[in-house]
Amino acid sequence: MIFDLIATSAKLLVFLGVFLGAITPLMVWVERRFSALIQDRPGPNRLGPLGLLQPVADVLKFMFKEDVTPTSADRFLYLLAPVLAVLPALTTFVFIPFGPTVEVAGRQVALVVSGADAGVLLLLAIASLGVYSLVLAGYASNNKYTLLGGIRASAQLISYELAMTLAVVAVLLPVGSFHLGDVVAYQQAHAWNVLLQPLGFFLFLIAMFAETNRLPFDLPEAESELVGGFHTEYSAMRFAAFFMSEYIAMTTLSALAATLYFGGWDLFGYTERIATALAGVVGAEWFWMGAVGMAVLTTKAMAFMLLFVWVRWTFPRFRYDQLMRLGWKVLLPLALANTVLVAILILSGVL
Amino acid sequence: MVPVTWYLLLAALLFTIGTAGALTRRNGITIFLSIELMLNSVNLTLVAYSRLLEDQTGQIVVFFVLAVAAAEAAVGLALFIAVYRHRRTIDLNRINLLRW
Amino acid sequence: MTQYLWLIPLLPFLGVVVNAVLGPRAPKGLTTAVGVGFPGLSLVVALGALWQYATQLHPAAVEQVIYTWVGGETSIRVAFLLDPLSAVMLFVVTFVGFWIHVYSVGYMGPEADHYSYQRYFVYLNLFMTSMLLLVLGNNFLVMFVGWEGVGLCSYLLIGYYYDQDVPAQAGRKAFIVNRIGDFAFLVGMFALFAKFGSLDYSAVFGAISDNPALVTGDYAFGLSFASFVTLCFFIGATGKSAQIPLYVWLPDAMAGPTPVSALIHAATMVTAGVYMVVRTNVLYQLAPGVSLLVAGVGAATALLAATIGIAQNDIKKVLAYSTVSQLGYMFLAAGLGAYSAAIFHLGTHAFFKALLFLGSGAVIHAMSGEQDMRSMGGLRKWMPVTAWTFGIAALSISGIPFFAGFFSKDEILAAAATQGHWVLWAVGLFTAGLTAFYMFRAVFMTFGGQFRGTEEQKHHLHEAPAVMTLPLVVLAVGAVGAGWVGISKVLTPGHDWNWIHHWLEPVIAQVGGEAAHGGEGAAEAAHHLSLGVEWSLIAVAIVTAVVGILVARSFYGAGRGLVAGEDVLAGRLGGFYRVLSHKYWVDEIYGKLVIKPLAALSRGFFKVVDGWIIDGFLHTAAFLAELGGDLGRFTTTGNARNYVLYFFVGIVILLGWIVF
Amino acid sequence: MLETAVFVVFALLAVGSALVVVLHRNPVYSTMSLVVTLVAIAALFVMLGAPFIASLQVLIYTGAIVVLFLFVVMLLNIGREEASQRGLPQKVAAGLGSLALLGFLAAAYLRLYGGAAQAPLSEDFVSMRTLALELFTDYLLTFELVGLLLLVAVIAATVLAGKPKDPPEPDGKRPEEVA
Repeated sequence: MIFDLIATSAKLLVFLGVFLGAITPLMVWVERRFSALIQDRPGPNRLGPLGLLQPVADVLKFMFKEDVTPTSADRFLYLLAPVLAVLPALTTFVFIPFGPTVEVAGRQVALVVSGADAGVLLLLAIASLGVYSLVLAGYASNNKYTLLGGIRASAQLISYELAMTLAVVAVLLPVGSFHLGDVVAYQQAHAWNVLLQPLGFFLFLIAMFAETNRLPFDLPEAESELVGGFHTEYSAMRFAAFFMSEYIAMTTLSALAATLYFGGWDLFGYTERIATALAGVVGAEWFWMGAVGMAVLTTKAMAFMLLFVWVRWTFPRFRYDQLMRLGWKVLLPLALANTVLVAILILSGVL
Repeated sequence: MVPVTWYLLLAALLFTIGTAGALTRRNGITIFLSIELMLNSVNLTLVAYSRLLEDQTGQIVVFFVLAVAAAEAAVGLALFIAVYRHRRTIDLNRINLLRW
Repeated sequence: MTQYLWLIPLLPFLGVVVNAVLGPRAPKGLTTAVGVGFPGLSLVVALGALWQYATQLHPAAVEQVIYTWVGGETSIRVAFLLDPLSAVMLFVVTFVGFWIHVYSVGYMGPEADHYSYQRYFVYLNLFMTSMLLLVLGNNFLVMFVGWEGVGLCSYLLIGYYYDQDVPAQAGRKAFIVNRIGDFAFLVGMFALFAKFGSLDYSAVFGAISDNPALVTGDYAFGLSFASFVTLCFFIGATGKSAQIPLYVWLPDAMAGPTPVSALIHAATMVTAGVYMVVRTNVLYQLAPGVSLLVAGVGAATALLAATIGIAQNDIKKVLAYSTVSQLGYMFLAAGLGAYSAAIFHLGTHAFFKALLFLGSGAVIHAMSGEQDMRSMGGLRKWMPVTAWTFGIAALSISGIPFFAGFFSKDEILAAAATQGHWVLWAVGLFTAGLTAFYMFRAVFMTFGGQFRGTEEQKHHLHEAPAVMTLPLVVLAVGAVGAGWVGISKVLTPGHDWNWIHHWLEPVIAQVGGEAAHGGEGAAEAAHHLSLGVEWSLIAVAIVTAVVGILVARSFYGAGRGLVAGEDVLAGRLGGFYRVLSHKYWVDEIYGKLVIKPLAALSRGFFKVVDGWIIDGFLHTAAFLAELGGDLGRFTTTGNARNYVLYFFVGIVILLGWIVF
Repeated sequence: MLETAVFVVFALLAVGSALVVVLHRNPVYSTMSLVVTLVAIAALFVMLGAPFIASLQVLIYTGAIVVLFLFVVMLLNIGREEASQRGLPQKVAAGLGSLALLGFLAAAYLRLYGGAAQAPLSEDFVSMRTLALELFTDYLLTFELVGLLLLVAVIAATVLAGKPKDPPEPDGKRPEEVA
């Protein structure tokens, strides 16, 4: 009981530390530098080496800015929205494993925060709650741009959730379990799902962009049309909350993508070997297992982040109707076809 | 170990609240929400029973209830939109042409 | 071909369907082709089947089950039966029917607009179908279906000119009068079914022949079962075959087109009653009382109709009453147990009576619609074929030797005489004389002497087209030859050329010792009368006929200077003529005694039962409903929440009731 | 003990938010609190050994259906429902009826399962595998039918909410004047 509590909280801390403490700020930096690179300009390079401390400055800036609440806004909901934004973002990654089951002080410990039976399902479920923050923010601000942004957000997120969920289902079919750990194990045994289900991966990728309101799907916050979209009225930490939650969501989804399609923490079986090797030098095996696994996972996730940024600064924005048409008339049928295809392959013994 | 009866009672309470809302409110959406509430209390009852009888059939029924609820929500809301287009209101006291 | 038996009724029905589907827009030629072609095919099939059947050494009855109507051990099947009796009927119906179809093309062609032309053939084909069902059915139910079918067609065709009042009325009369008979028929059928649990001829008659006691026991109203059933059937027969008291519809039925009168009201349908009686002869043989009644009614009808016939001036009416009287003959025969004779006469009659009608049709055609013989005359000059064929038919019906009618009529009289029913014999004889008289009255009035019609009628006079004369000739041949299949033994000492008699023997098997008479019995008895007596009887019959003809000639013969619109007979008979020409006022009497009271009764029912009681209930109910609505509508506020509330309260109450 | 506490917490959460759903005049608040209720009930599902149903509840209900509600609320921009004394008898009858219903149900339950002791959760009962097996064998037809129903619903919704060929000119009247 107590041990489990400790273990769980430890794993939680690791995740929070890595994702919140390291990746998200890093991402902000990467986004700026990379975009600068693409646009052939230096980008932030003063603060710290290569401007690495820029995120810190940003955070400070957010902290000390004035926190404005529109008078006509619906105060309660206005305050609630950012919180709702952060919560799902922070909770979803607990289902993502960052290592195999290891032995700690004679106990078996799975290197995943939550071993819930319905793993991925719950992940998707909680992620789907993210939409409320946007909608509420849009509504509570009592501003036509924000409202439009909110409406767009709700429509968009629901539409692309379908494609995404179906893609995930297609992955889970051959695995036969909702545990992402089993998904990783399956890929260890066979091959990365990106090879087994390229179409599924493609769908998931697109849906991922849409779910995180990233270009080319950032219509809820299309500055050229809706000023700032749903968070037009927000400022200071509240805005930061939206800002962060977006990046956290990105990281989580990237990690999820890596886990579903790129073997997660596994590196063609080298993860364990490296870990044992290191354990041979110093420290406990379970520690290294976790560390290396996390490293591999984050590396893969980072790759996705770069993709995010790259795409953002490369592609133009969709028109709203195009977005809807793509979601309902292209992705959804494709996702269904993909699922059926996978099912057939399984029945025919190929997968 | 919480006795299942509590769940049942809770469900009954929620159902009652839902009914009261559906019967008293005038805003179509709110009434709809109350109905959803009733549906959920029923779900809770079903799951509680499946727990009590150690039979997963109850859960399966809930599964179907969810699907049906989705369909019902889609059609119902579409209806509200259609009504709103014509009457510029979804206040049930104002949508009362169905009478002698 | 016997295996194609089912095709025989089906083909005309196809004609019905095709013509009905093609509708009046189809070209006239096509309608004709279909309407005549299918009965033609049916005739071909029938002849084929008959040939194969007749040429067998020992013809075994062919039964063919189409499908099972009512399952179970008391099964009723739609099945066809080809045995000697139905064979004869089949031949008559298909053969005469076909030629009358041919004739119709010429007769209906000019006068009918295309719609009614097509309608006519649909009806006529439908009649063929029903009639064939009637004669071919192997059980009483199928027979009844045909029975009702022909009734319907008869109604439709009598009321063919439905836009005129008289035909419509006549049609209704025929239909309603027939209902009475049909009702009795039904009762008889139910009785049979109740007793034997089957309606198949084979089953019923088989059971009876095995154990006659089964039906001779007392059954109801002091009648034996056999008597009861046969009585019912006979009442049915009187309806269909126009016997006293239900003959009144047939004369009126002449309102239909003449070919219809020929086919339905002379040759085939009206003989259905006779067919039925003969078909059930097994029962009749066991019900001597009823048989005697049949004979009596037959004789009476024959006499009555003949007497009326002599005073009719409408050529078709004459033929109609002659038909009634001839049918009387058949029943007389059947009643006397000379079933083969009855069928024999039925066959010959079908030929010469159809021929007569068709001839009259040709005449009416030539006279452009005129039917009153008093304004005809001398038509022989213009339409020889018609005249000759008509004459042949007349000779045949009058019973002049070597013509068909002679042999069949002689059989009947012989049957009467041999059984010592001298009264019946006398009546038959007298009727024969009357027949000869009125037939030749018609012949002379129509074809002899000078033309008494108007000038422009005279101008129009013409021989009928070939399509009409051909059937006349064909039937004329039949009217002569049809008799030769049944030459009485008496005429050919030492030989027995009475083919029809032996042909029918299997159907008219002897039942029970108590039923002494029967076709066979008649022949047996004939030998008990000395040959001399036999010959003298025949001679007497011939003389009677000749006398009748001569009398007719003396009244209406050439150079008697007949005047249009007058009947010399009127002067001679005086008051009695009026009685006859008014048909003994039978219709009026019926009107007074039956129709008036019935109408009054129904009017009463309409007023009291329908108007007060039934409508009262209805109105009360309606009022209550309205009241409820008036009160209840206040609950429909139009506010959905209120409705839900009612619903909810109901649920709560129910729940409370369940829980506590 | 802990379980009881958890139950009480979620139960209170559910009831409280349900009351908000029914009582709050602003449909947005009602919708949001419905979300809370649904999540709380989902948690109760987990406690009852139905994790699958629980996640479905969150995924479908809160994730899709209620979002749809919110979407419509915003689309139609429905304001607060103004208080009115109309239909007071309706309110009274509804209240009494509801209370009666609650009473009946409570009585029935207590009478039936007052002292019913249930067995501890069995692994097999909780497992999704058995559930899925049952769902796709015994209830396959029902499953398919529900799918069909959803399809029909989608079509119906698009037809109903879709823009009419010639949009009826919204009469300038204010809702008060209509009807």
